[in-house]
Amino acid sequence: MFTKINDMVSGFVSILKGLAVTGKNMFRKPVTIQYPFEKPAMTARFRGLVDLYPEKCIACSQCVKICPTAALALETTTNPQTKKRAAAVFTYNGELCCFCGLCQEVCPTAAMYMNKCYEVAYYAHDDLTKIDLLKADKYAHLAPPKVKEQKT
Amino acid sequence: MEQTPGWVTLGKDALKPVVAFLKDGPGAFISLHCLTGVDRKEAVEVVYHLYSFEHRVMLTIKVILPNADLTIDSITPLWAAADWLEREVYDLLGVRFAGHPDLRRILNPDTWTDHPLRKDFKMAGVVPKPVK
Amino acid sequence: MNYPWMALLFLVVKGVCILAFFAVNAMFLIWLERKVSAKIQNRLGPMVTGPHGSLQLIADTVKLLLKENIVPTEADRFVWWLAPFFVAVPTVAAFLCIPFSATWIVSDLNVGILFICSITSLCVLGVFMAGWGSNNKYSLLGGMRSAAQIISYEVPLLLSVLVVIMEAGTLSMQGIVHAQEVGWFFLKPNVLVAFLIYLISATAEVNRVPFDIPEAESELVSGYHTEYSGMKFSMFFLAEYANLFIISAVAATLFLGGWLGPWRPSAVWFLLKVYGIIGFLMWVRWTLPRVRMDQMMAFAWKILTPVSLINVLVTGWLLVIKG
Amino acid sequence: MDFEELIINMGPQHPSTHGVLFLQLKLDGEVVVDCQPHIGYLHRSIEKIAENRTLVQFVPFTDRLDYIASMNNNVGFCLAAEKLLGISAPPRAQYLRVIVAELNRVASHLLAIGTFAQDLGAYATPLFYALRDREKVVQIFDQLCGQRLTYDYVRVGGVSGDLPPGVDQLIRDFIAYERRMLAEYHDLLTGNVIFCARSRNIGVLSKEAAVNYGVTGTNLRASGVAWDVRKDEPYLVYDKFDFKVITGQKGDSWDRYDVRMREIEESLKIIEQALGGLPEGDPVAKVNKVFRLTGETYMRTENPRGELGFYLVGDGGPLPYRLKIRAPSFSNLSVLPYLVRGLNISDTVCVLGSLDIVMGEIDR
Repeated sequence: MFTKINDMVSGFVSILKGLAVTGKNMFRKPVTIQYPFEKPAMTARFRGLVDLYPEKCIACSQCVKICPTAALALETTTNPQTKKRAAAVFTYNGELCCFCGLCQEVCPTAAMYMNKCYEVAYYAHDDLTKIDLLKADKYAHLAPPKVKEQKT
Repeated sequence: MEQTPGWVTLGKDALKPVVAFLKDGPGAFISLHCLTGVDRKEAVEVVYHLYSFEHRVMLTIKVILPNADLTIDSITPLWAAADWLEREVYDLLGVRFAGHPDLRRILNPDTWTDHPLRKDFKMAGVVPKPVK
Repeated sequence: MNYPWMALLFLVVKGVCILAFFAVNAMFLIWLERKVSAKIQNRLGPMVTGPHGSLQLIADTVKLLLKENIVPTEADRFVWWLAPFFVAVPTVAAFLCIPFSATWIVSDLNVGILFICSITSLCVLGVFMAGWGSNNKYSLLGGMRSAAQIISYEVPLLLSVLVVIMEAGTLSMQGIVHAQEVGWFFLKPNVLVAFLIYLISATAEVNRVPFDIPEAESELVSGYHTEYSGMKFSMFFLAEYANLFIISAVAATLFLGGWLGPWRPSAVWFLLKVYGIIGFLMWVRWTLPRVRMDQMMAFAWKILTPVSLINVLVTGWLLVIKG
Repeated sequence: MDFEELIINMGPQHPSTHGVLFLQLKLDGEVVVDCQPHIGYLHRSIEKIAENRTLVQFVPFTDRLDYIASMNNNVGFCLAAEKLLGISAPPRAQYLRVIVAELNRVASHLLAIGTFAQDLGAYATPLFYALRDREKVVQIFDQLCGQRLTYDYVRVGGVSGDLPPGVDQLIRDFIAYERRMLAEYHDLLTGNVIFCARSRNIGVLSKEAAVNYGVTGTNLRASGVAWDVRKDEPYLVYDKFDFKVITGQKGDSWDRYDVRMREIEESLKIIEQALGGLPEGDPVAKVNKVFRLTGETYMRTENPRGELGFYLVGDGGPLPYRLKIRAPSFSNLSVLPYLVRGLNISDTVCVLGSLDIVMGEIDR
């Protein structure tokens, strides 16, 4: 480890240098936050859980096709008068979802989007695997996160 | 610099002497960059990517093995890098490398019996439908 | 008045005080270490239980006490059960001779420093028993490393203490403090060298970074106490921090004038010095990487031991000159 | 007396095996006689998954290969796909890809340095500093693409979103900040006597052995081979930037650490130049395009861990017929038994840390 006297001296100095670095850092502001009491703001593009504006959805099932993990399942009905398709059952499997954001990009009417929820916890397994996207209050029990203001 | 557009197909007996020449000869293909296999249903292609630092050339060599006889000479004596890569090809595609010092499965458990990258491998679980 | 009765009562009270101090001090040090490490690493550290997490130690203690005591099936039961006591009991015993102030000392033995040095060396027995008894390969390696380490660092440690004993002319802890009334020992250059050697070898003695080889988390998982849980683990843990206090207290007494200070109460001075040294050791711990086993042994035998031998020689020569 | 070798099972759960690596060490005392790595604990058969996904759908899976450097994987896969399809991304997208790839390289190298120091027993402090600095990169990525680990930012034919306003300033701030911080790392680790004693001359990998074992990336350069795909076979717009190829002298653990440290500086330089020369235009690619894959291609890119190669074979349909991922860590790990024979346990951990492997990529 030490072979010469000047090695010893330079070694000692290098240790002091290291101590100076950690000593300096002792007086810096902590970079962590007290998480469950203080929550970071989510960025504008943050991809949380998949969410849907049911009224905008035209049931084109593009999102279902592009989903890499088959997390979305859609059953459609056609209105006999107007010949318009509409979503009858639209379920989202939060367990399979890989949060890639392809579904929101592919949606032609911006009906599908990803909300800012990141604290995803459910009591029952089925609640997470079969989220009904057509229901308005599907994420009501999850705390609404803060969103960072986008600088312009 | 453009990499080589095509590839060379070799017979399985010719492979070992040819790559040995490529490695030690004037080509100086000293790096075995990649070794893999492709299941072509009736045959398995074993693909070698050799690289020459001196000439800045990537050479692709293919050896086509019919399903009936999936054995080929191991090139582990030439490149230590081939050791794990050949084990992987054996594990995933079932190609046997004659002369490999330790031909065991590498990614799958030793008790596994199938070769998952074969096209006839039956997959269980969720497979999303491909786009039409 | 029945004097023998009173003496016994005093002894019990003192014992209880020492035990209480043993536990409270260890808990405080654990909290301090967590806070110091958090500060150094730009973190917050424990914050939830009590103001700035000051009650965290109580929560931790309760948790450790309530944890299941898991005994490995293949363990050498007798040795395994005994090991934590072999580590903890000598540590408590070493508190007997530590002078907190001119009057606050359980027993001012006339061989005080010798007593402390010898009884803390017993800990290695417990560590090795733990390593052996766990019947775990990591523990065994940890135990063996610990034995080798402590035995080799004992030599420079005692040689550096010897310098102070020569200067003070006494083995009694209070005697050493009184000898420093004319000037703290570390102001003398030869004792300063001894002080540095003492700090280094004492750090090795209590298995702290950069000499935490027996525990070596990244190599040996946890070393000798890998298999321990609950109360038994907490005994190792308490002993570790109590040992840290003892080496700092000895350093403060031998080199920094013990409880001597410009004004009273003297126990405050003593504790200030001790916690100062502890703080420095913590700072070092969270800065330096760990040395390797063979490097550490080479450092002990090739550098520290010869230097401290020469130091003893020089000290003797200086004392002879002074007459 | 009867002597026996001690077999120790290091992993799959062990503090310093970087994930779920299982090393079977045969010890004589503390000296490693033989080391047998067992991998595959994280095997998800990503190559098989690729055969059932379109190119766009597969990009999120590349995030899960080398999860420390997802951006680089994204870039590598998209370049392979573009090469096969014969298309190229708009210039602005190319610059953005360089910026994100280099930012992620900085983040990855920081983490490598931090974990290496942690393996050497520097209790968490360098690791926390590395994480603190990496966090800044992660926050930039969070603003850029909305995720912190699995970005899915780069798309075949472009990227998923343009630089949001304010982010270019964040990146510039980060460059200035990181340059200040690098000096601290040097003080804390590079010259530290214990750090040097632990890592110098440990696990020396000669040039010849490195090439023979297929070792690439920083580990190859540390052995003295001046080979960097960014420089020697430039992809994207790397030929427009001025940067050095860093090499080491001996190929020991310390050299591998040092090459990473100096590469961070080079990466910062590249980011600075790329930000300065960012061209105008729309870099965003449509995701719902269907590509027909024909022929085959092999594309390699310089990842933080080495050369990541994608061998992509098409059969005329939208799905790849075969995708082979040439993972750099896979080859880098295969050299471990050769390196650690004759060293002791502490050095094994040191060598493993200096090789900087990620199990997600090895097991795929």
